[in-house]
Amino acid sequence: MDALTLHSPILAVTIPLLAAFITPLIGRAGPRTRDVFVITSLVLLEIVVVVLARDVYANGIRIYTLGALTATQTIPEAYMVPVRLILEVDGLGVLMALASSTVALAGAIYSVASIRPETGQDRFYTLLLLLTVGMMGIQLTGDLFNMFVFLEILSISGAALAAFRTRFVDAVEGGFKYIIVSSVSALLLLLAIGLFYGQYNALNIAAISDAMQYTALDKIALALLIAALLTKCGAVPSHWWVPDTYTPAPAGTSPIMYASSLTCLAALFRVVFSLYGLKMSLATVGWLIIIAGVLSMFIGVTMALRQTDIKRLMVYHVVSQEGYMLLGAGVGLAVLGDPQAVAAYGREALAGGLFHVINNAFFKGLLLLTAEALLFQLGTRDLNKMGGMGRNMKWTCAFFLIGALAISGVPPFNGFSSKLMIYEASYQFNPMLTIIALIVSVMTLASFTKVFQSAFTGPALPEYRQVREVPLSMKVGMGILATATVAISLFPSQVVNGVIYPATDALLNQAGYISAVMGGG
Amino acid sequence: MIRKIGISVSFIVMAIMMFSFAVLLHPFGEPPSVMDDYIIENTQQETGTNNAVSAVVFDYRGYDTLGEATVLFLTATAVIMLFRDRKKEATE
Amino acid sequence: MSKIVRTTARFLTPAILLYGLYLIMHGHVSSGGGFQGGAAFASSTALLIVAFGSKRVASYLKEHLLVTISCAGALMFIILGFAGMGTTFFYNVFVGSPLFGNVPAHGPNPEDIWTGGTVPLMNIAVALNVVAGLSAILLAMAGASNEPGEDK
Amino acid sequence: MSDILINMPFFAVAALICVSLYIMMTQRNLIKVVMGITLFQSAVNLFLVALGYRTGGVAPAYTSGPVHLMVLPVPQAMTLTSIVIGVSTTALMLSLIIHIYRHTGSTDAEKSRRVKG
Repeated sequence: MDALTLHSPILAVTIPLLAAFITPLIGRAGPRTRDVFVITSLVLLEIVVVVLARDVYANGIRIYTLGALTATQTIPEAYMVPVRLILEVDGLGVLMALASSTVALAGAIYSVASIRPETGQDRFYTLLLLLTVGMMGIQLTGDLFNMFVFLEILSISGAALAAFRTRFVDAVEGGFKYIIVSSVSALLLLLAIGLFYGQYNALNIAAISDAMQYTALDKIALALLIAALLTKCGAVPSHWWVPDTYTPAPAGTSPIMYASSLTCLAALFRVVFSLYGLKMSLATVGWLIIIAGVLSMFIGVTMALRQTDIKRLMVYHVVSQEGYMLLGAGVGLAVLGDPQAVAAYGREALAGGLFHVINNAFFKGLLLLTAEALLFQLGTRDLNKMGGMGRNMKWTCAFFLIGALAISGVPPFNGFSSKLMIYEASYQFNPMLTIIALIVSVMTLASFTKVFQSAFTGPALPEYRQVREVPLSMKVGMGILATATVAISLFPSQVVNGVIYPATDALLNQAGYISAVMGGG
Repeated sequence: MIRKIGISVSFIVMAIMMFSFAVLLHPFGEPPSVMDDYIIENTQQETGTNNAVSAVVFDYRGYDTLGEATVLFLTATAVIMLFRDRKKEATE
Repeated sequence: MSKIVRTTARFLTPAILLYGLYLIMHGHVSSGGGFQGGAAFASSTALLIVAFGSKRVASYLKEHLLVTISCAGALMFIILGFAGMGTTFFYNVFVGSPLFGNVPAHGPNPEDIWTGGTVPLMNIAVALNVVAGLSAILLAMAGASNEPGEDK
Repeated sequence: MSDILINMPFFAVAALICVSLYIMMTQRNLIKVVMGITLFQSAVNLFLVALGYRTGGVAPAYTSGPVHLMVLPVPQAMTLTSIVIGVSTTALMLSLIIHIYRHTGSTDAEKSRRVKG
């Protein structure tokens, strides 16, 4: 194994980290140099993640023990538990890392032009890189305490970025809300980690899972973990912070912050499937997640229909789309104990949920960027004040159409493929769920039709007659995400078989996850 | 009203959970220690460090500490960023 | 602040700095370490801000200087991690080398400071990061909240 | 009964967490909410340190003196990390409150449009 492949799990975290430490210094050499440096480092990150992904898809779970004599020596010689910190990269981690590094690259390129009017750009790029570090760290780690540390990196950089435009009061308030919510949920997570440590004297996910007895303490820890991570990803009982935080977030960071929410969702999947898995009462937890999903779907979309602020409308769809992912995963979890049901529809439901996560990372990110492009050129997010931008901003209009058709589940776009998988699987589980999901889908389409009509069609309003298309870097940023969306739409079966099912199987195969660290499997 | 009920219910649930873990945990002063015994035993040979806490912080779990140092760096960056405009006014 | 506070601060600051230095340099042998020592170091900044006001302290501790030190500390830390890349990231390469390489005897031993491999170096790196980072936070917040209307 | 008395530190943790949750849920002043979160952080730190205590143990560092039973080192390292992270989040929260105060002239959540909720 060559050195790059061997060290790729840690390089995927340390490359953006190193770049973040250098950015304040290199910022003194001028904005142009700094932009090139930031984008180069994110391209390097993308390359490393692709190398890592190829290896994981070829050879299965990758283990990287930090500070040991060899990367695969998880347990010290003649001992029985892991002592050092271990990175464990499986299909799910790689899938999320691929999506989030692509989104981070697109967001950074988009920011080059969109952040130009602002001051404090060096700090902005440092925070953007650290947000990427937080996402990569959570996805690639195999250690619960390490997950907490990177969750805090993600939260603090996210809050600071949300409050970046300090001249607006809602930006500051959104950042404040986010940091309060994240620090409380991170503390709940830490409390759960303490409960595991007190019982099993371990911090590694696989080691805890191996020793898990599902005692009353583990049930308390499970409740704390689910509460913390559902809050962090903005599902319904605690969705109230999402619109306030994401709406004022500056241009290029909105899709990255959205990807960070999806990262927390992936961490939740990791906890319920790999950490607890077969050892817990599956039906109860599965139904809990399904109910959270259905509520998120429905409440998110009804709130979205009432909005006139274009970005706030799209952010409410964030909540609603997260409902689909939770629904898919919840159905998969509820039947996990029954191998026949898993083969019949459980695996497909979970795969649909994960596919929807990836699709959303791209098309939802694209939509958030188009909303920011309208704000950048028109100076307003109010739908009632827009009109006829389809002629002046052709590229933005086309990108918006791609994103809107995909999110509403119109065939042949990728949103349709993933929703179809969720519909089919949930129909076999409980037809009521499918009906609700279909209704929500129709409402989503209605809501985006409204946006399209008021923002893009009709004659251009007189005050916006001389509005031009957005600068090149913003078009490139949106173009990356649009290309990814279209590519997935064109080859859905290849994508599902190539990357989604490996991630699904990694989640379903709890014994494999444990034996990769503990050996003897 | 609904808000108040929700808050009280979640508070009561949390309080019950907190006090029940205090009852259920191992007796204070007798924790399981399979991982930590290894560290105490081997810190001197493996890391050359007399202080086991330093060995954990910088060697066994050094990656966490890298994250921790990053958090401080990040906060310094964030706080400077938040107060950037005022500073400009002052100097100009 | 009154003259008593300022005089006390003048006398206390060197003592705080010395104690912080001790905590940093002895972190791998006895209790202490980079974070603790760095925090003690930065507490002298807090004392100076209270005694002399944030403007005067800020004129000595320039923001770009603090940012540079903070970056340097963080970079030193991550580079020490990369130094172990011959085996794995964060491998303690300096154990057994001429640089802080002595290995203490098992059990009780005369507390040799030339031990620990990368640990004492990482202590210094973290201390740089913490001192500069905390001082920058303190100065930025004190400059913003203190003396309202002064710099408007 | 004696078991419960032995676990007194864990009860202190539980009581502290309940107090901090009560503060966070009822107070409208943003600075008081931050104080509640700080109290929560302290409670969790106390919990971690208490988890690692061994009866009669000393600090986990070898000295020139005789070797005693040592307490567990990992919770101390975790607490160190958690304290540093707590300081950082508190600093960021207070900075944001300064900004909210500048915009709205108040640190009351009722007066600030979006913060309540």
